[in-house]
Amino acid sequence: MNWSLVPTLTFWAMFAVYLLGVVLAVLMPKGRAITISAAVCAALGGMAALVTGVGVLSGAAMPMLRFDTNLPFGALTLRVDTLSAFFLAVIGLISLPVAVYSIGYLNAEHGAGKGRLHAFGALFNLLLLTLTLIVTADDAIMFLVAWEAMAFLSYLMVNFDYEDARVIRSGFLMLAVSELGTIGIFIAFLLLYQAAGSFGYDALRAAAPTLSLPLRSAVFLLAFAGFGAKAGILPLQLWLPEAHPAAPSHISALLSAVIIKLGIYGMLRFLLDFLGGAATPPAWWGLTVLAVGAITALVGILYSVVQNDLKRVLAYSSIENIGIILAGLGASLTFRAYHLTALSAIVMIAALYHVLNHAVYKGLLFLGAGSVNHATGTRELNKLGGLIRLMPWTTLFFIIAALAISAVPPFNGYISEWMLLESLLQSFAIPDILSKVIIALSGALLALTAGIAVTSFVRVCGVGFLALPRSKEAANAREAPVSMRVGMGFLAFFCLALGVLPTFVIPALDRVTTSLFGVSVLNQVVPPLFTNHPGAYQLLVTIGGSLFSGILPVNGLVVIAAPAFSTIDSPTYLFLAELLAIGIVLLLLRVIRPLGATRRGRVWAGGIPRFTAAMTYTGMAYSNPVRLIFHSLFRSRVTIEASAPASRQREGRIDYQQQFWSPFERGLYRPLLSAFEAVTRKARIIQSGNLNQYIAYIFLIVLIVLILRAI
Amino acid sequence: MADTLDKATREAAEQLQARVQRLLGHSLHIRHVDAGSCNACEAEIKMLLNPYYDIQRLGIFFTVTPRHADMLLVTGCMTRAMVDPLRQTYEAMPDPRLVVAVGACACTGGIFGQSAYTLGGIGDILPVDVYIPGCPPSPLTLIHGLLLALGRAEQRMHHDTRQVKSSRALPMLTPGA
Amino acid sequence: MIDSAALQSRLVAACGELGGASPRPYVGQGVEGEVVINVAPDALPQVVQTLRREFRAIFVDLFGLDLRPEKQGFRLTLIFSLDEEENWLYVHADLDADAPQFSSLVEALPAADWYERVVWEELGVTPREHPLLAGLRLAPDWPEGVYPQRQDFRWQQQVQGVEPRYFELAPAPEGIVDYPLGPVRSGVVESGHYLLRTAGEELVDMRLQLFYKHRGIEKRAEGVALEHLPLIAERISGTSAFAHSLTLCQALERAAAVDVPPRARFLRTLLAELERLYNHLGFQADLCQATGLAVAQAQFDILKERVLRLNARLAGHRYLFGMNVPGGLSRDFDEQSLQAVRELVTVLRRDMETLSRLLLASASHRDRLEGTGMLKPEDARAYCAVGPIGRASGVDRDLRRDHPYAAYAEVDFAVPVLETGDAMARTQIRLDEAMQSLHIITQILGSLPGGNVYAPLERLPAGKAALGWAESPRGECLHWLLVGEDGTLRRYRVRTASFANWQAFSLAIPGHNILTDFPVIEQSFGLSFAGADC
Amino acid sequence: MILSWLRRGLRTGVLTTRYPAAREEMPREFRGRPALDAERCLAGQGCDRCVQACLPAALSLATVTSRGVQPLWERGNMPRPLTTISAPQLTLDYGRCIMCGLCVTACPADALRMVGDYELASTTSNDLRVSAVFIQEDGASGRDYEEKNNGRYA
Repeated sequence: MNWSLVPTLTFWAMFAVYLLGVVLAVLMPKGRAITISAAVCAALGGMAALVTGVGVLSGAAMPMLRFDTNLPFGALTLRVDTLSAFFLAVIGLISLPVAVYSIGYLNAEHGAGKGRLHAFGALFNLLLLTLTLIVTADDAIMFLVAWEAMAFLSYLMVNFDYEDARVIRSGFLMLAVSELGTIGIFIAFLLLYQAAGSFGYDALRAAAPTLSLPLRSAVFLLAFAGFGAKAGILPLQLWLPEAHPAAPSHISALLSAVIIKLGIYGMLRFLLDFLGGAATPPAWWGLTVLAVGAITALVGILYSVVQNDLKRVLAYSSIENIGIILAGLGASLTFRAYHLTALSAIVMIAALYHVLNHAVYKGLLFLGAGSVNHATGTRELNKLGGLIRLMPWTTLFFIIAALAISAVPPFNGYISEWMLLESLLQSFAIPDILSKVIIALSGALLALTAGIAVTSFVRVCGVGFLALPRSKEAANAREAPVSMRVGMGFLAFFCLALGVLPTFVIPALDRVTTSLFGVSVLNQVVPPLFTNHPGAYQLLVTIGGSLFSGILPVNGLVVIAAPAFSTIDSPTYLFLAELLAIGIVLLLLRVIRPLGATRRGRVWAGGIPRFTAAMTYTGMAYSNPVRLIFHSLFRSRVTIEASAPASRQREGRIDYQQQFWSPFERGLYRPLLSAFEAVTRKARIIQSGNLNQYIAYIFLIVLIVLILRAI
Repeated sequence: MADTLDKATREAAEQLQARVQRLLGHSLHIRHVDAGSCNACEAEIKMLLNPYYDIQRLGIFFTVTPRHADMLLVTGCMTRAMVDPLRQTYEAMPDPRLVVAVGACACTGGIFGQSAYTLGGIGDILPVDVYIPGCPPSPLTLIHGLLLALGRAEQRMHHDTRQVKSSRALPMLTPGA
Repeated sequence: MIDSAALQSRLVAACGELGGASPRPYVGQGVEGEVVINVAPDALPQVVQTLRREFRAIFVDLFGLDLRPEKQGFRLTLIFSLDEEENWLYVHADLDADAPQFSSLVEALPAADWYERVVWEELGVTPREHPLLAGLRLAPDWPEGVYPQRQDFRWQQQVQGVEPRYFELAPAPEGIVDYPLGPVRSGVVESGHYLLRTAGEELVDMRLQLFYKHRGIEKRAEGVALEHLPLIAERISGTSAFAHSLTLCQALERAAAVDVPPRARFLRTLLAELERLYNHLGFQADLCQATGLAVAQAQFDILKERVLRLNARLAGHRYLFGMNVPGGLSRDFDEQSLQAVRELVTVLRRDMETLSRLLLASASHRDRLEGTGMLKPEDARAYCAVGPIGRASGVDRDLRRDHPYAAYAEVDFAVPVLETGDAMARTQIRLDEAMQSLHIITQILGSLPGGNVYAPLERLPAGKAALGWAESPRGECLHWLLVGEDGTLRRYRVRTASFANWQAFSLAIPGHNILTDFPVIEQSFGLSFAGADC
Repeated sequence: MILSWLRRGLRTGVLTTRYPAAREEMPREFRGRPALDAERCLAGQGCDRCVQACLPAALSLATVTSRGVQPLWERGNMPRPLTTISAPQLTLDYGRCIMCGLCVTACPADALRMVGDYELASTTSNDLRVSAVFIQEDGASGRDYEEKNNGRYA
């Protein structure tokens, strides 16, 4: 059997399974059967997507599909190139556990009617199908059709709980922003098409360098903004924190882990593939992306840390991570503008790695949040607490994901953020001072972001899972069913695996960047065990840098984050060292323990009779210092209302409220909206409903046209 | 038999005492609890930290949490409401732990004694290792008491029953008067 | 002084239609010249309003008396200070023996809150319409229905504990954390519990749970021989011992109408100011500790220790216990001792000036104090804040000036008053007061009369009552006593400065303070738990 | 500003006591503890003024009775098995004492005086009690001594 053809087979199988899932979901008679069959098909499809993606990334033949049509825009083509393969693998990796998770989740969640389950099962498979189509489309028409289908389907999925007016509003907002973005993407495609004369990617790629710089810049801006709307860049992130909490949790996971990443895919396709070819992009493109990314990251995490809804925390944190990825993309573009191709490729590897990592841990976090919501009926951090005793597995998985997103080794977030920050430090290689400063500033912002991210997730874990339950619902929580735990465990495993074995992942990413940049940097990032320069790395080689050298299918286990003046790390060895350290501590504890008798006592709280849950730190209290420090940025409003002094002395009734505006809501959208409303109100004068007046308009216009002609 | 057992117990107690003093003798951390004092004892204990007495030169420190404390320094006549907090504080301390009663109130209840409001000293609540009398004990008395608890000072007060022979008649003594 | 008989008739006229009347002969006849009116229990709120509005009477105390042995039921006594007339006004309300109750004053007079709860809890007298009748001073395991302030309750009586009842607060809004502090809390401090409600850093509100140290001093004193009373009074609050024993002795001396020898009056003034000095120096030291100014703390502590050592030399006791006896002082000072005082005053004047200058120039210290723990003047007035805390919030009262006692009428001193009401103001007031104390001591030393320091008291007849007062370092303290049979005490009522000020304390917390301000606020009030709990 | 404070602190010099390495004397007037001179005490003659003057009942007067055994204080004499011997015993409990000095004032015989001791701590409460038993040499009459501590704390 020819292994090289496996991806092609699985690629076909994937479509088949998804379509089967749609059919089964519609035909199955019982609620449970609907859910299970849809989930199984989705999971199989996910597996197929994963195999296809990984297969292509490890050098198999690129599957292709071509549907010849009689329509004016020519054939519809699908093609899995390395970039597509990477995103296909991400889709597979996330949709597989999400599908498994949905078995337990949909069963427990909502006593939803059968009709809704039919629809949901079918839509779920269809949505996954469109996702794979988006990343594998090889022409603009195919892409746009799939893109629109995805937007509409995800709108329907978010509206699973359509009884809730807020959900409808959130879904609608998501659709509206998405459509706005589509307009930008559409125009960008049209501008390229004008030059290429065909919608095929090959033609577009070939035509892009022939465009004038202003036109190319227009394409860049349109694509950046259009895809940015989907990715959630500032200030187009408005829909994201609304839609994520509204959707069922596994759909939130899919939204955050995959769908917003498609915005990143689109940008990569345009900025690196189409526009990145022959002509070097001007530096300001990269700097713009970098700056927007850094600011998006900071604002995202700042808003994340003050949210009290668990899923909103995660949603804003997704905005932050998109910002980090964009900063990587921006840095890559900038380095490229200065012909530092290798550096550019390395940053891109880091950014792609972050796409993968964020998909894994954020997917896991949303699934964990779903478990919590499902067990307690609330997502309010201030009402949770004490779940570690009641839901040990969910807590474990959630904490793993939280450690990963906080970039704590040995989990996966660490490796990509470290590489990214290291490569930003390489800005000294750029000759232009302004670019240097912007990159350095962005690096500083990202470092601050990383710090606040730790705060945010320490807060979520500490307040949500530790301490004492702060409500009856939380006190009665029960552990999630097996299928949900399996889904979360799968992702938790990858949080660890991707963090411990980066040298197995980087070669695959290097294939993506090789095809985009034309150079492979694998040997720089994952050096073949220093054998090339034993002198320089003598010490490392001696202390075990060359361990496993002959056995592994990859160069080695050591990563060098950036070409020059960079730190060197081996997460693999680090993990082993961590295990060893924990082992030693455990051993010491066993030795020391018998020396002194252990006495268990009450919680020490100053001698009060009872230590209650009200005395444990809440989410709001934990993040309030951040709010106070960044007060000028939040411009939040706090009202403290206490009853009259005399009665306050005794009864203790107080009211305390914090009000936040989502970023840009007050400064940009509210004024825009009111201006728009004002204009439309004025415009209503024109529309009087009087027929004579309309005739008069027509007459007037004809007159104007005639006058224009005459001139 | 009873005598030998007593001796054994006594020896064990002395050994324990010696061990505690060896463990804590050079650096001692104190948690103070006010069990109903008039604030004069606290004022004097606080004065131990001023440059005149500077108790830290002797390796003695005050700590905030009983979890870090080796010694519980109790003042006050043991009011009803403080019984539970005091017990909790003692329970929160790791072994070995010393208890020192400061002032007449903590030793016996002082002028408040045993009443509807007070229990008359902390002796019924906790095992007291050292009594420091006084109302309030002066800082030097306190230093002496703390060092005595650590085995770094000599005890000067000893129980004594003097017999006084009186050859005079008892003119004032009239039964039933 | 205004003619008290005329004042009395004016008062009776003003309160006449509200149920005010001249008192009939009553148990616990006070001292000649004091003004008394009798009021129907339900007319109390209106009378109090009238008194406060038209006579500028300042509420200082409210307590109950069990007169059932005399078949007079219970009697509620309110004491007001008439500062302009330099007199005291007693408002009596006679209550039924079986179902004692009166109209709560809380709406008209917020400060009456705790006082009414004490009367309710310990005497079994119900203030109707009181918004929250919950126990205040008695221990949580105290059985309901056992009223210790009634005559039939004995001090050493066994009171079997019941299941403890802890006061439940209304739950805080979502997200607010109840931060418990105490009763066993930071450092060497007295026992008391604060429940801080924070939104994280911001202090939203604060609840107090005091009275962990309630020792039943008032009950302890009942049946005790009068000459022993100073021992009890000194132990109300050890750091204001002299002020309390002075208050008590002055009450007894007024009851006995004894003139204390001038030398004793002057020396009492001297000792009272020494007590104020060491307290105010200790206050600055504690405040410096709260703001982290270690050297300044040590410097103020050195000065405090020097005053304490002087006390030990003068009185044989570092906190001046055992100095006051009814009728004068227990010992006289020789010229050598007075010389020591003189020398220390010189040193203190020099050092305190330097330290104050340095302290007020320390930005890190000032920043923590300015605008922190604001007690607004209107709150201070509503809750009848007294002493340096009141004076820092614009309450211009000082018993030394408004109701002179000992030798204060014969010395010249200023009463510093500020309106800002923040921690800085409270610090400033105490710095100024300490300087005034030195000023007073210098005058005393310069004009100390000779002669005896003790004038024996005659045995007081049963039923004699008197009020004593003194401005302790923490503010005005009042003792009211009723003499019983055989030269013992029948009823002792203690109103300490801290009891009056604690109610105002929790008003200084909400607003613009953060969690780390709390130690500073607490120190800047410098309240005594022992005094309030007694 | 910090420097000014530092300068101030350094200029203050060393004030710290040498205690416990060296003894420190309290002022002459300091009321460290009351000391009982049993030889002068008139408790044997029925005096109880100090007990009356003591509010916390640190001073107490009790009767010790020895019935049928040889009393401690008559060691060496022949046992007188069937007699009852009683004697007043004055106990001073420093654990109760508030060092107020009222007993000193009350004592008619100067048997009590305040001394400036300050090393008062003890490891047992018993060590804080000193007492004196007043026996009569011709005390064979064995009259019961009236308990005179007035019932406080009894």
